[in-house]
Amino acid sequence: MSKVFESCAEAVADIEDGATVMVGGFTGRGTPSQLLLALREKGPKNLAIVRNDASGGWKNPIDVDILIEAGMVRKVITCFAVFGSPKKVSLLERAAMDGLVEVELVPQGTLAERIRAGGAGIGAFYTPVGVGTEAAAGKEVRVIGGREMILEHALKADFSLIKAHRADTLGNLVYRMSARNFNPIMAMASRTTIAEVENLVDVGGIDPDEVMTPCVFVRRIVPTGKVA
Amino acid sequence: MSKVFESCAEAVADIEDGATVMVGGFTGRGTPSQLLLALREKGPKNLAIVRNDASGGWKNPIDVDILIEAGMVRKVITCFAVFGSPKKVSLLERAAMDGLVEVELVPQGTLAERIRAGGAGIGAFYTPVGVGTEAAAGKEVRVIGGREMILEHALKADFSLIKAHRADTLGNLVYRMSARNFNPIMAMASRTTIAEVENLVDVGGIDPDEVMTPCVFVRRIVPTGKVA
Amino acid sequence: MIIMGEMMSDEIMARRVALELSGDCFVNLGIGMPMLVSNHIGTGKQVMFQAENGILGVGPRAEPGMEDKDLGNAGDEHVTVSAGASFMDSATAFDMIRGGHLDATVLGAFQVSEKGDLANWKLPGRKLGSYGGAMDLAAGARKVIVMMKHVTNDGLPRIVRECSYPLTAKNCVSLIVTDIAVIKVVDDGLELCETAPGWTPAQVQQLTEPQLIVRNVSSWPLSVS
Amino acid sequence: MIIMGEMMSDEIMARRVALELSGDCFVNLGIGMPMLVSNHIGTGKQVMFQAENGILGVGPRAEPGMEDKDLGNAGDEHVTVSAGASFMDSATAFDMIRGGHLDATVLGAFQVSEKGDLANWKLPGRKLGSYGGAMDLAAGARKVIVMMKHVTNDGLPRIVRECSYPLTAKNCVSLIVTDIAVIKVVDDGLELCETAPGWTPAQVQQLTEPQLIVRNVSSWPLSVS
Repeated sequence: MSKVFESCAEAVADIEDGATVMVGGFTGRGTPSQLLLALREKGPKNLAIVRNDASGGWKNPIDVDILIEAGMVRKVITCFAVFGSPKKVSLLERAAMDGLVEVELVPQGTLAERIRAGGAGIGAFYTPVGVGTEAAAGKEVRVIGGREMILEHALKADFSLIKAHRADTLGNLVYRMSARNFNPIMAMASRTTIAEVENLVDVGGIDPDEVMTPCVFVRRIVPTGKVA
Repeated sequence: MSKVFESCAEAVADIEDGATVMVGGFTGRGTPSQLLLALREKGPKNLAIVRNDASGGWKNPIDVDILIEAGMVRKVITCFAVFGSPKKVSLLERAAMDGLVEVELVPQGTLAERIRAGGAGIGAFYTPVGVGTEAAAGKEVRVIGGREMILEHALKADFSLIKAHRADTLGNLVYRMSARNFNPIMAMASRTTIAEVENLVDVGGIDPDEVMTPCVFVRRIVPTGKVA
Repeated sequence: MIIMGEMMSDEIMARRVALELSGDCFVNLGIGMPMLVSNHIGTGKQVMFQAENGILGVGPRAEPGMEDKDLGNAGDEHVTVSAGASFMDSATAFDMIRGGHLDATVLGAFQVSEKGDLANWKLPGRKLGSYGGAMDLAAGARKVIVMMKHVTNDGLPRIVRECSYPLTAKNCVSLIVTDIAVIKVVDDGLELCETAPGWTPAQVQQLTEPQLIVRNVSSWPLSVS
Repeated sequence: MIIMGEMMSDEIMARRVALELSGDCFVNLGIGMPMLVSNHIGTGKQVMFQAENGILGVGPRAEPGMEDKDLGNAGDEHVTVSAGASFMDSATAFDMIRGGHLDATVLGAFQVSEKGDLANWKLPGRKLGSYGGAMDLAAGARKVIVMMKHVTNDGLPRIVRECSYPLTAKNCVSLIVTDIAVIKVVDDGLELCETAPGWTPAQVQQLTEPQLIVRNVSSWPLSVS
């Protein structure tokens, strides 16, 4: 069974209403824009989105805010909900104020660690980040090694949409520069990981020491070329 | 201040009695044998050693058992305490039976995760591994996501002795094949990480995408060449 | 006991276990006897072997003279890698295991209980043992296959009502392949699925402590022996 | 207030903050104003900048036409990397931060309290804000330096007895560099260390809510302005 899909549309065809979807990338870098466009086209409702930045305030034109705008999202777990001038109200904040979208705000490192925990079979962990703030509201606090820490739980998803610079046909992935960011950990945390890739090579075309996401974590690959 | 040391002896000169020392490698691969020899020569007492395999039963001739043999070790946190034929008593087991060394046995993945947590500022975590076994003795059990998990705490150390294939003079490291193993996570978990390296290159000699241990985690480098 | 039939060799057991590894899958083979399984994967299968010391895509053992000092499996054997392999650190290797990303693991055992409890890391009465990666694999792999001799050197059953040896994990084993039988752990106990050539269900039962469920026993596939 | 003296420019504040970054160190600069600090590191210093989106060794901004689509900092600016840089995933970038491996971070702020509490992620009364990496940096970096204007656009003190804005972290700030003063968080409160050219301690106190400790105030080093 080949992992290589001809189109993004085919690759996202089974993402149904109510699915939880992680989306890699940070600002525009490493963002699977072509998969996002295909997902908007397919149009499932009531999605839960896990994504580092969801303010739509960065320079990249195609981001998760296109799903919010299309009314496909019921919940967003994110680190950036507003952006730029503090006076500016983002699409996400507007939707939250209107009661259309629920937002769970998570500190960035905690978000990364919760996703990693989900992929790594860790149920929960204690972190010092967020103690004494709104991020700790309702969470267990415990002193470990003389320091107050809060309990944070793993995050998992049904699908992860990620982007890689290079893939072989087995699904081994290599990222480039700062486009790596959340992609490797999200690849681990979902039942089905779909990677949009700029370059597809034959098996054996990636040095085993160079692989950043081993193929066991990847179910589907769509070669899209270098689309910004 | 250069991180490059001329000799292993200089690099380990401040490891004093009572220090906690992590030692990278698994079987002989990635094991910092030259640093271990230098440490035995220097001879501090009452060391606590963190090391995946401490049975001395593998093929590599120079391993942490040389420190146990020299009577320098009071505690070992490890995953392999005996090896080979179940009838065979290892040096470590003999020392433990004689009350000379305390042994804390940890499942291998839990050991890796505790070390990573130590380096990552995570205080503790819940894992399903070891539930209902001796490895769970005295530990908190909690049901998370419908599954019983036990609480495991982070491990940190004063020194990590690791081995890398390639380093630049800033301390960026690259490992080769299965010699990577515990080295990258131990590099993160100590106050002072000392790397024995086979090849030393100038700054800029390692592609930033290829770096496996960023230089912020490494304090000292000793070029030793390819000593088995 | 020798009148009962001949115990299958390790290689034959390995061949039988290999049949359980279907089409495309990711598998960790425990140190020791389970490592033999990699020699018996049929053509047309895309089985990728993981070694918990940080390899996905372990290949055959290295030919003499072709060993690479940095390339060995978790049992300290010089190996090769297959096409599409990758290396990773120990934390990531165990994320893969504990996170449920491996389809199966084949582990050796001292004892397996009728509830699928596994004991394989320590002999009773000994001060120390070695967990290795077994606790992680037993808790994390989607399917745990045990490959072991049916009885101890002293002829005592290894398949028992309750493990008397220290446990590796509770209720984790799916399938037991021994040198005389294939036994499945099912909801209501242990079901005898196959007997090795020359063995009857009754003979297998005699060397097994708990009562085996006998519904539809077939003979070990001929292609295996 | 304009009769009191002139507020220093962002670039001059950045130059003053840069003096705090000594010899060899690893530093994360927050999004916005703090990013200016990188332009003012003197020669002979080995300061390596981390960006929490996965870069250690951020260099100057990319020249126009030399931008690489895959290379940007956490503020979405096209940057370059310095020699000896490395890239990493977000989990590792935050291991570095939370694990205490960075010597310092420079963060912007809405408010800082006299106990060193920091508020910089959300405006009061707003439904949402953005944590970014600030909570992690405030909890994890060995030294937290705040760089901010001394008062709000409406002339209200940002250095307060208790933060009225939602907190980023308690008791985390070591040093505050504003456009009129340098203030250290000490055990018994806030110590005024330096005033900018044209400012007296009394004038700084007037724009500051808590009582400043005045022991040994010097003038902002001339090399800075």
